[in-house]
Amino acid sequence: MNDVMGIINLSESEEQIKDLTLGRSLGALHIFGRYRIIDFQLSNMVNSGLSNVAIFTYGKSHSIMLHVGSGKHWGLDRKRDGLYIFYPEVNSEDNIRRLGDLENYRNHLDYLQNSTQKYVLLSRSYMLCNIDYKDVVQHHRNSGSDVTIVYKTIEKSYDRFPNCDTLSLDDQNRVIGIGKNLGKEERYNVSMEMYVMKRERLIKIIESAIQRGDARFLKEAIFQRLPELKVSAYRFNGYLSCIQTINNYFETNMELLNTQLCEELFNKHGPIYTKVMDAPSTYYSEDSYVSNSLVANGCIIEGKVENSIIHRDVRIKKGAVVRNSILLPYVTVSEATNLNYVILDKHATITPRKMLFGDQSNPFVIKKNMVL
Amino acid sequence: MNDVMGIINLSESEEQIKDLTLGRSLGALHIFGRYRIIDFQLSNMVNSGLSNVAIFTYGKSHSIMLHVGSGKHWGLDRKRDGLYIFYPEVNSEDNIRRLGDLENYRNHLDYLQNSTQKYVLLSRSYMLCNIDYKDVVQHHRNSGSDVTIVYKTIEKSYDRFPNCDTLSLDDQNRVIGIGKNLGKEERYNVSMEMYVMKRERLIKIIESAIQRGDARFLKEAIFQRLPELKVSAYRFNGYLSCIQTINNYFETNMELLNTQLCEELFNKHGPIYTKVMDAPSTYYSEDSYVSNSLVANGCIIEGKVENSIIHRDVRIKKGAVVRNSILLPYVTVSEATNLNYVILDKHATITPRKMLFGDQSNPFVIKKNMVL
Amino acid sequence: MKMQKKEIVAMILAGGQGSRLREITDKIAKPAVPFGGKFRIIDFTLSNCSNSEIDTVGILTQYQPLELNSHIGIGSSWDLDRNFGGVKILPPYFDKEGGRFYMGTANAIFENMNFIDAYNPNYVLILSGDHIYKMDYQKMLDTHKEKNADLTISVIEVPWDEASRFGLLSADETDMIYEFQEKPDEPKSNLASMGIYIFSWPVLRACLIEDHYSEDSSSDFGKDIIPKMVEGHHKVYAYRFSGYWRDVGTVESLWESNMDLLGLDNELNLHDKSWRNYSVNPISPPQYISPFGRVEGSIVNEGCVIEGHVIKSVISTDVHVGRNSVVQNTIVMPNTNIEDDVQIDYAIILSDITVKSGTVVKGTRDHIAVYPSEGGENHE
Amino acid sequence: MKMQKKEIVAMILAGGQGSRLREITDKIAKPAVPFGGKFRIIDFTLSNCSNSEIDTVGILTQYQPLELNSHIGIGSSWDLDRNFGGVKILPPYFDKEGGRFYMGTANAIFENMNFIDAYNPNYVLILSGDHIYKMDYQKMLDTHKEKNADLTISVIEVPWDEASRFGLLSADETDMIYEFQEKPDEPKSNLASMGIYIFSWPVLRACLIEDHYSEDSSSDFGKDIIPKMVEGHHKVYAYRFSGYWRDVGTVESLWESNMDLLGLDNELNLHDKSWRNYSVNPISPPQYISPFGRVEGSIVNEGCVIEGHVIKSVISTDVHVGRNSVVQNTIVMPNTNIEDDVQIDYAIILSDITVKSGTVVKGTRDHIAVYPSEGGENHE
Repeated sequence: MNDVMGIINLSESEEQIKDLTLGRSLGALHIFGRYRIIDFQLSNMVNSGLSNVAIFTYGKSHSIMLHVGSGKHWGLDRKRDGLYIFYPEVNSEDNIRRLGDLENYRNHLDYLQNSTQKYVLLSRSYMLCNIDYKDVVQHHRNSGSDVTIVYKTIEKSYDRFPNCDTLSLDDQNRVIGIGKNLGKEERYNVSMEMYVMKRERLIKIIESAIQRGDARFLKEAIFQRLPELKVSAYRFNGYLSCIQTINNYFETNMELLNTQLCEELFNKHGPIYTKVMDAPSTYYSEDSYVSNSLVANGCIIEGKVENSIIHRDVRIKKGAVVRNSILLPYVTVSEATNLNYVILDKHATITPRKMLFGDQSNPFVIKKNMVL
Repeated sequence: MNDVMGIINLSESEEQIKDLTLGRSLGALHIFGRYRIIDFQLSNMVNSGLSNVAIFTYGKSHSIMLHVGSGKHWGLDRKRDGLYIFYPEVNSEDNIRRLGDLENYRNHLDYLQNSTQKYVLLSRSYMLCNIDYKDVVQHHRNSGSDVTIVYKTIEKSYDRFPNCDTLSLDDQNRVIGIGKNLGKEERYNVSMEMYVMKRERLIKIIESAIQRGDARFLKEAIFQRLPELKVSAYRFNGYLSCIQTINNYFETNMELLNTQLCEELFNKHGPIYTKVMDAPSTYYSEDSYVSNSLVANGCIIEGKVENSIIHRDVRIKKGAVVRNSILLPYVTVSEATNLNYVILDKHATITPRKMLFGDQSNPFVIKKNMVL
Repeated sequence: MKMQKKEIVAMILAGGQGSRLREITDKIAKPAVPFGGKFRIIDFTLSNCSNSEIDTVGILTQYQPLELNSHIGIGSSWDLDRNFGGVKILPPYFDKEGGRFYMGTANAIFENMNFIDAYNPNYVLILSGDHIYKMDYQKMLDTHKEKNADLTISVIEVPWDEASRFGLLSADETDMIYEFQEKPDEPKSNLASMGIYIFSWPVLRACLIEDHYSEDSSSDFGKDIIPKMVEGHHKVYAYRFSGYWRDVGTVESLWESNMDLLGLDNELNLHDKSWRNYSVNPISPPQYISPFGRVEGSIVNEGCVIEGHVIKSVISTDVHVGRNSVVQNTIVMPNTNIEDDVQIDYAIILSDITVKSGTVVKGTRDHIAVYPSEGGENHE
Repeated sequence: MKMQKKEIVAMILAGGQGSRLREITDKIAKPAVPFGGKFRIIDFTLSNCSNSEIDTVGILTQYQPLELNSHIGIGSSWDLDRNFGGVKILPPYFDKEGGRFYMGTANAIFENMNFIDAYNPNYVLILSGDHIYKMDYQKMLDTHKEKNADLTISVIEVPWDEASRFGLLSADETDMIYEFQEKPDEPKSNLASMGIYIFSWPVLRACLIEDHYSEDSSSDFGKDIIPKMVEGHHKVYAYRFSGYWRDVGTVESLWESNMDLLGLDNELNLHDKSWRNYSVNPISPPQYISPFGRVEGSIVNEGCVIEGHVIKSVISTDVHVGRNSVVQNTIVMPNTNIEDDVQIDYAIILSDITVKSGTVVKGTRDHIAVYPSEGGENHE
């Protein structure tokens, strides 16, 4: 796989999850107790043998840089290739929305030109899965296609992939149309927004789109060239979740309380790496009661925790009750509080004797650093 | 010195050197055959024992990031502290000129607040010297001042520090006024734009300037508070050059052909570290003639070179004559060319039989990637 | 090119066989024994070095210790992956006559003089690899410099009735040491040496060479070098330390020291973010407590799945506790699978094993069971 | 936590004493001998590994080689500073009876089976630490896999009249090897083994164990393991290499191989940016050629100051050549100061010395002078 380079494109729509992406990009959002969303794509790429990986950021990139750093934790701190983080020349989100992500690719075209790999694998951070890209690339090579798009066939559950791209396929698994999921179909093929093509092809698509000015987003440019290209589809059958809304973020976390899914997502084609934080083991006091929960290291738990995801360095004091909730790092929950269906962002503090009840279909989000 | 943190502020005026800073920030400009300008400040800080160093960038920051990376080559890839690179939220140079650098400090105030060091050392990249900050900080501690500014007393030679800040001192070496060098004085104290103060003091200055809105640049804010503060001056007596104009860049390079200055700048208080590039030794053919020149590794020299600075991986072919010139990395000079007082930027190529003559007081700059 | 140097180099004596740790040290060196859920014993000393900004550390071992080697790696877990300096494991020196073992603690340093000289240090810090404590060695070095000492020994007050188990120091009001007794029957002091020494390197270097050529020496710091320096005209000072400090040389002391972590206000306070205790971080998901699981007064590390009942215990990385199993007053070492219906009390369960369903392991407070043990007397 | 593994592990045999290199290897191990201005001999093999994306490398040495140790450091110069994998120096193994030397090349691998097993590899690549060449081992591995071989040996065609100095292989049209002759008087083939082997690890592992318990074996790859595999029913294939390849075992071959670099079209082409030869980069300013200096047909490295006349020579890092000195047909090793008025021809000047003003060192093409030499016969 040393002839494949990877690109993680972070120009993701954050409209429906923006309460959790105020000071960070979506890729840097905490998930499952000890990870960030981008860890999954980085690990998938590294586990598939890629050693040249670029992250194209769009605003709030400091959060990504602090987390990913030199790529050391993913084994990407290399002399040749390794990890690259690219910033748009103009770093404000608004401008990106106006200019599209093509501008960022154009500004860093020399990186694509100077890379030595034959193929490029494009992906997003928010399509969460444990995938073996070796198999995807092999499929691409065998198919003789210009572009391969990874998809998953979904039955019902519109809510889990709202507004995602959908693929229409012919009986040869060739892509004949790309649409949007509006929830009108019982069964549809959701695009996982992972594209494999030759590096030269990608450069041509970017150059021609900029030349003609017919697209602002790379995805748009690819879709417009659908008639000219042979585009085939690769079917993925594993666990997939798209973290694009608060509800999906919440449901996905809760789903992982299923140990089988846990095993698949954290191990199937290789382990998920993350930045290590050197927190000590978690302490459960004699008065604590914890059930059906994922708990990260560094916590001190004296209260009651049920069906919850507890991130690193959280403190839950005596008499507190936390149910069906997600607590991000450094959260403090004081004595005699009662939380249900709540998402507490980093460093939030709940003072004693508070009751916060959200709803399963609409969890209550407490923003970063808030003291309530 | 583990109670001192360092900040390198790259909001430097590039107006008079802009032909060499088109795709890079001034700190990333190549100098002396194998260095970049920022190497000197980074090495000074590391050699003085600082282990928490931040670089505040302003546009074209990719060049800095590619060069500095995780800070590994300066021993700054640490778990605690280490190297931080900060980008302004809006990354265009124009906006910086309008908004000033205070905005960038404000956006990253939490970094200053969360650092644990008692003192902060502010500096620029373009004030080139080999300085022992241990002595500066000791002087600051002993003086009981709020702020210490490093200066050098200059006799004549206005041209070498045009428009630089100048300090008026009383007989106790206390700063009583700060002005601009307009070349009207025979002898003046040029500010090296290195400031030492308590971290808390810096945070207060930033906060109050933003609160009052009375300054756009940090330097401005400090100067405005001169009456309220005890500001003393530390006199530096070593070699100093300010790389703010093409002419100064040229003269400074040429000055280093003096081996004594070379020894001082590269070794006096510790070695100058840079990113290593793994170029092999330079080959001098039997027909080559090289005299009074600094040559980096990776070159193949078959022509004649006099009084010149040759950077890494340069190729000078048979019959080429290069005099009084600076060749940046990957430059190719073809057969039977004749160059005098020329600066060739990275990847420039001179085709056979060209003659390019600049003037000592106005060297001819050939831009990056140009083929002439 | 100027010669680079380091102000101080730390040398960790980690060669003890640890035979009083019974089966625990059968396959791993004592410094590599798991501790406190996510650490190994040597992590405390290495983290102290890292947090004290001492970045050049030699670890002196007797064997080529595979597990210790792979634990240390290139030292990046402790921020000790440096090109000049960093952490290095130093097995006994080979010369043209073949290898040889270190004779005593001082001999181990003598044999590695080249390693130390390569950094041209002013000071050498001698440490032991099997103590559990947090200490800022820079402060000790500051005292050493202030007093212009030749040797500074870190000391701790111990109860008088335990004093005779230690090397004891008598110091005057300036903390200058005038007498040293190695495990005396009748203690004259209750200031115990913690086995932490800062020497000025030129002084130690000279003493080591002298010791090497003296015939009746056992080349040990406690028995030879230090008493000689105290008796001679060297400036030897005490540096008083107070706080948590334990030697975990026996199964029972290892067990107790682990149990000391089970409390909110334990003296070691591993949750202190300004003094992180570093170790190799596992690549494992968070711990999962199932609907059947129950954890009380215990610490649990990443990668664990708890479906049984855990009481007053220390559960290391990647341990599984099955349904209806009860684990109490016990240390479970990493990557061990405790199946359903297992009963464990007052025990240390070794790493990488499966405890079969139905197993009962019972120790007592005074005799902690080690499982599996060679004799097999502890389980039915 | 899943067991991590590596597809291939490289083992570099770097234990040779190098006595034919005379005084050059008095103080440094052969793999650490400077080469080509900025390299050391072992850099070529390590760079080959790094450029072939083989990131797990063991270096087998006989002594605890200080200079090699400090050259390798944590391996970051070759991008081999990895937490899982990376480069590791493996001195002979210590067990409870003390240390022992490796018996033969195969025994050295046998003794380090634990190291290899820890990575659970499919293949093991055996290399020599004292050859100068550039080679993509991945291509050799591809061939090994395609042919489903047990052992693949890299071979190079040598002139028939030199063939008897090598281990020679006879192969059929499919490159299957049917005969192996170790340095025969009457060569039947001119395909010489380059001492580069890829073994399928389970096969080699079995062979090593068998060899260990056979009494009449000298435990050497060339003498025992390979002939036995060729004779037995193992699939042994040749992999044909063409290009620059030199064994630098003698002073003269070391000298010649250095001189091979002095030309624009030398086969080794170190200026190739797609295959960088890595080494530790010195922290030194660029080279300076003074107005009195003159350099012809030579290579010069960073940190040098040339005030004299350098002709057809290789000048390593941080060398000073004084005024009126003439250095020709010579290798000057790092950090050496050649004062004014020195005459040197056909010589190798060792590192870290001063060549006093007025010194004359003269060798010949057939007998390269080494300075300083113990006999002192080479200089006046």
